[in-house]
Amino acid sequence: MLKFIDTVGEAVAGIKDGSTVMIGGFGNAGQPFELIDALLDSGATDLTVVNNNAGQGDQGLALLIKEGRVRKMICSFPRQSDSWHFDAKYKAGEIELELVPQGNLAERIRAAGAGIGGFFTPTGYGTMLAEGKHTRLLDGKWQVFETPIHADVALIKALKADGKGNLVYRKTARNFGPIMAAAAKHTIVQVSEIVPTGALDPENVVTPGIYVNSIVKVA
Amino acid sequence: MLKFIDTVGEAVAGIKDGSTVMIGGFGNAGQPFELIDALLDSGATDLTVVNNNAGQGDQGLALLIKEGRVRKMICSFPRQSDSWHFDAKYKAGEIELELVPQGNLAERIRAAGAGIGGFFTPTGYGTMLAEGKHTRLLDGKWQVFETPIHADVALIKALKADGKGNLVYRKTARNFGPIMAAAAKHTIVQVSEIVPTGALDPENVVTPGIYVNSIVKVA
Amino acid sequence: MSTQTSTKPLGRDDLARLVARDIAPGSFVNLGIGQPTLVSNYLTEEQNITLHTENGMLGMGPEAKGEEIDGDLINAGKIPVTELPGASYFHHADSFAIMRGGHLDICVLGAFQVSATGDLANWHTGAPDAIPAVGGAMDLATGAKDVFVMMTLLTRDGVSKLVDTCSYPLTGVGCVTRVYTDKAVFLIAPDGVSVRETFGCTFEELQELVPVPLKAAGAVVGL
Amino acid sequence: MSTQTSTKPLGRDDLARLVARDIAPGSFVNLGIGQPTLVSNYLTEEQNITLHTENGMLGMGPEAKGEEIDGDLINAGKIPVTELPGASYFHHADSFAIMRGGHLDICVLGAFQVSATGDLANWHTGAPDAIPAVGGAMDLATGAKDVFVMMTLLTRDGVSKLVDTCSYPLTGVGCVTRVYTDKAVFLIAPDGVSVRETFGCTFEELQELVPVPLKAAGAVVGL
Repeated sequence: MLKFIDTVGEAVAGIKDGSTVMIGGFGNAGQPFELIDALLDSGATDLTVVNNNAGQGDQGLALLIKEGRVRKMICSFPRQSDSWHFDAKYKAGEIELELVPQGNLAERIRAAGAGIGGFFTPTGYGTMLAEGKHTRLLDGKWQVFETPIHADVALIKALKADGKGNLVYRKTARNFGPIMAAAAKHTIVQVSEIVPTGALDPENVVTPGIYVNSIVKVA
Repeated sequence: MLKFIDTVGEAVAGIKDGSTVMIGGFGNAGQPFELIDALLDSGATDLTVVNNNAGQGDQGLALLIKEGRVRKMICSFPRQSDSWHFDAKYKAGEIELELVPQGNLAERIRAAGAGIGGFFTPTGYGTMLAEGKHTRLLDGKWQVFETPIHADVALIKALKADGKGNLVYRKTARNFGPIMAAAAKHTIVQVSEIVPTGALDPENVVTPGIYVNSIVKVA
Repeated sequence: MSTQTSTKPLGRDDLARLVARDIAPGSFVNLGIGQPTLVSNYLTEEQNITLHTENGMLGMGPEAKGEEIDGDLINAGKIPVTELPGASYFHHADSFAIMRGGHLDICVLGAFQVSATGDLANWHTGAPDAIPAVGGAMDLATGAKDVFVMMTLLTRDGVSKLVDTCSYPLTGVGCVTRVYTDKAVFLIAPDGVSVRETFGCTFEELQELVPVPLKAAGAVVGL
Repeated sequence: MSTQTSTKPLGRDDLARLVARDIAPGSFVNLGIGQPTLVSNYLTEEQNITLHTENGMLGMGPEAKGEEIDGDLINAGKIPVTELPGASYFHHADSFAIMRGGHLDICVLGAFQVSATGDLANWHTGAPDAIPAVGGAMDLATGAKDVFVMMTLLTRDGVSKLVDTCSYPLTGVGCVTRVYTDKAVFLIAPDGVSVRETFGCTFEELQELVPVPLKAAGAVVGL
């Protein structure tokens, strides 16, 4: 049942130690900084985090990693010029990494939301990221079997929500939001604006409210 | 390369005998009647047609079937109160039927457009529509292996196109249009209106122009 | 303990009213073609139920009448419908992802037969000359969190449609969680079939009609 | 027949100009991070090229400057960019479906090594202490209709990066169709590697540098 929640602290209060948490965003675009800060404050730890990256600079996901709350990262591109907190943890052997090609990451998240038990893709065939995986010749191409990535919770950022929880996003900040909302058991969304039900054109809704559990407006 | 074409006749002129043709629409909503009529006039035959249904009444796809142009239907729901042309051909053994659960039909079309070589789904497990198919226990459920449905051509109906071929649809007439546009080698779209490039909000484009080859305006 | 909550068997509308009452507030629901469609007539505004139609819409409103009729706005039964505030449209793969991904709380379907273990047969009579048509039935049966069936308990020949093993071709395996019939409401669980309430018959009379061992669950009202 | 079309090796900008000229009008193109990004500077309006960025956009414009900068509008290299008329936004799975479904005409990527059979190595040095990061490289390599590589022909130590077999970890198998380097343009086909043109060296001088048997394709200009 959809809830509108007053503070980011209340919104993330139910996230348990050991959870798998999907966090939207590609770099800083679409990253739900306020929800991540609240998750940090909540003390939840031993998390598996799914995000395209592994944090930038000294904010958001990077801080969650710095503080040792993340046991494992599932991502496509951890190493960046400003990923020093991840780099340090990784080199110290204090964080586990599952490196996934970005398209497989997106498709595996999509599969979880869509009830697909697994799929074959040519991406990664013949590379070290497909080692040990089942392969099969399909449509004339060697393909690799990949499985869905499910999550307990998704933290995402959208532009607007209406009273039914329908969401619209802004430009390339959309990125992983819609597929993560569908893949998690519980989806928490921070938005810039809550509009009355009926104010979003039904043709333009990107994430239908069925995928949304908690909404919090962030100034 | 995107082309704006003056008549539906020219738009379908390149469709060869023996082609696999996806036709948008669910019932009559979103069915591109004018393109189908032009396909009928073109004389193309021995077609495999992918559509949710197998024609209604005495128009559109029903006529294509009546005239014996369709060798095989791939669909989820051929039998309707007004599917008399399909019914007659089927009972006479003059048309082949591949019956696919509607969600598998949609997902198999989506897979073709997305480069997925096959996927597992719980839908149909233990039923006669999964007989002979590979099954596997995944995510705690028995699942059936399904393969993509590719097409040579897609005929779809949209509301508006801009100069880049970006499309928007109208209400439940959207249905199979976006996934068929992506699954076919050549996508032909009939629209009610062509608007200047820049007139569609980039946030609200449903089918990006990359999936569109030919556009024809229908009065 | 008596299971009987009505002195007469329920009519189609009374049964639809009962199903509607049992749907939890805020649920996302898909109503199958035919008898299940009646349920929408009895959903209240306070329940805040969102209806899904598999041809690409959430927030479907009542059947369209007169000038409301729009050929581009139909439901899965191809009947013209209306749009409620807060509706959304999406393409077929996204629509079935909602169903197949387990996001619908309840779907309500008709049936030819339901087995004691929740197998559903509702798409094909198995007659060799029948033209088969499955539509979204298998996706709904497999995908929804709860699958409610609405049917008459007996065929016109007086044979129970709640059976030990389905003789008609299956739609889904072990998917039905509840069966609403004119004579009783059945709950299907891993430990067997229990009877929530009976209409116009006693538990013992019901057991006489049904070739499946039944337990009395007691007359619980609501979910 | 001479393959030499320039008296000097090409600089990065000249090479980018050459790649840009070779892209067919109306193409949909993804330009990788780094040197390939330079190609966008030389695309002409008449070419009507649509740029894709894998973080969810078609119709990407030039890098944003000053007040144009918007944190919600970035490219795959996380650089602020602009939006052209006719652009569209979509989520990550839809964006990668464009790449993986074979809808992009060309992607242009940098490389550590390319093999004689078109294997690409561009994501990992293989150093045991390196933190690996792959991003969308494998999807681009596998999905685009044509994969163009831009790189210097030789490493700083003077070793050819066009090799018989890649020693670095692979990004994709048999995916590269064309290699643009400072010294030559190579075409990779099932029957081997041919040289379209050379810059500042003769075909024979080029063959001395490269441990792969080369054929002269002749100085064809354009595609």
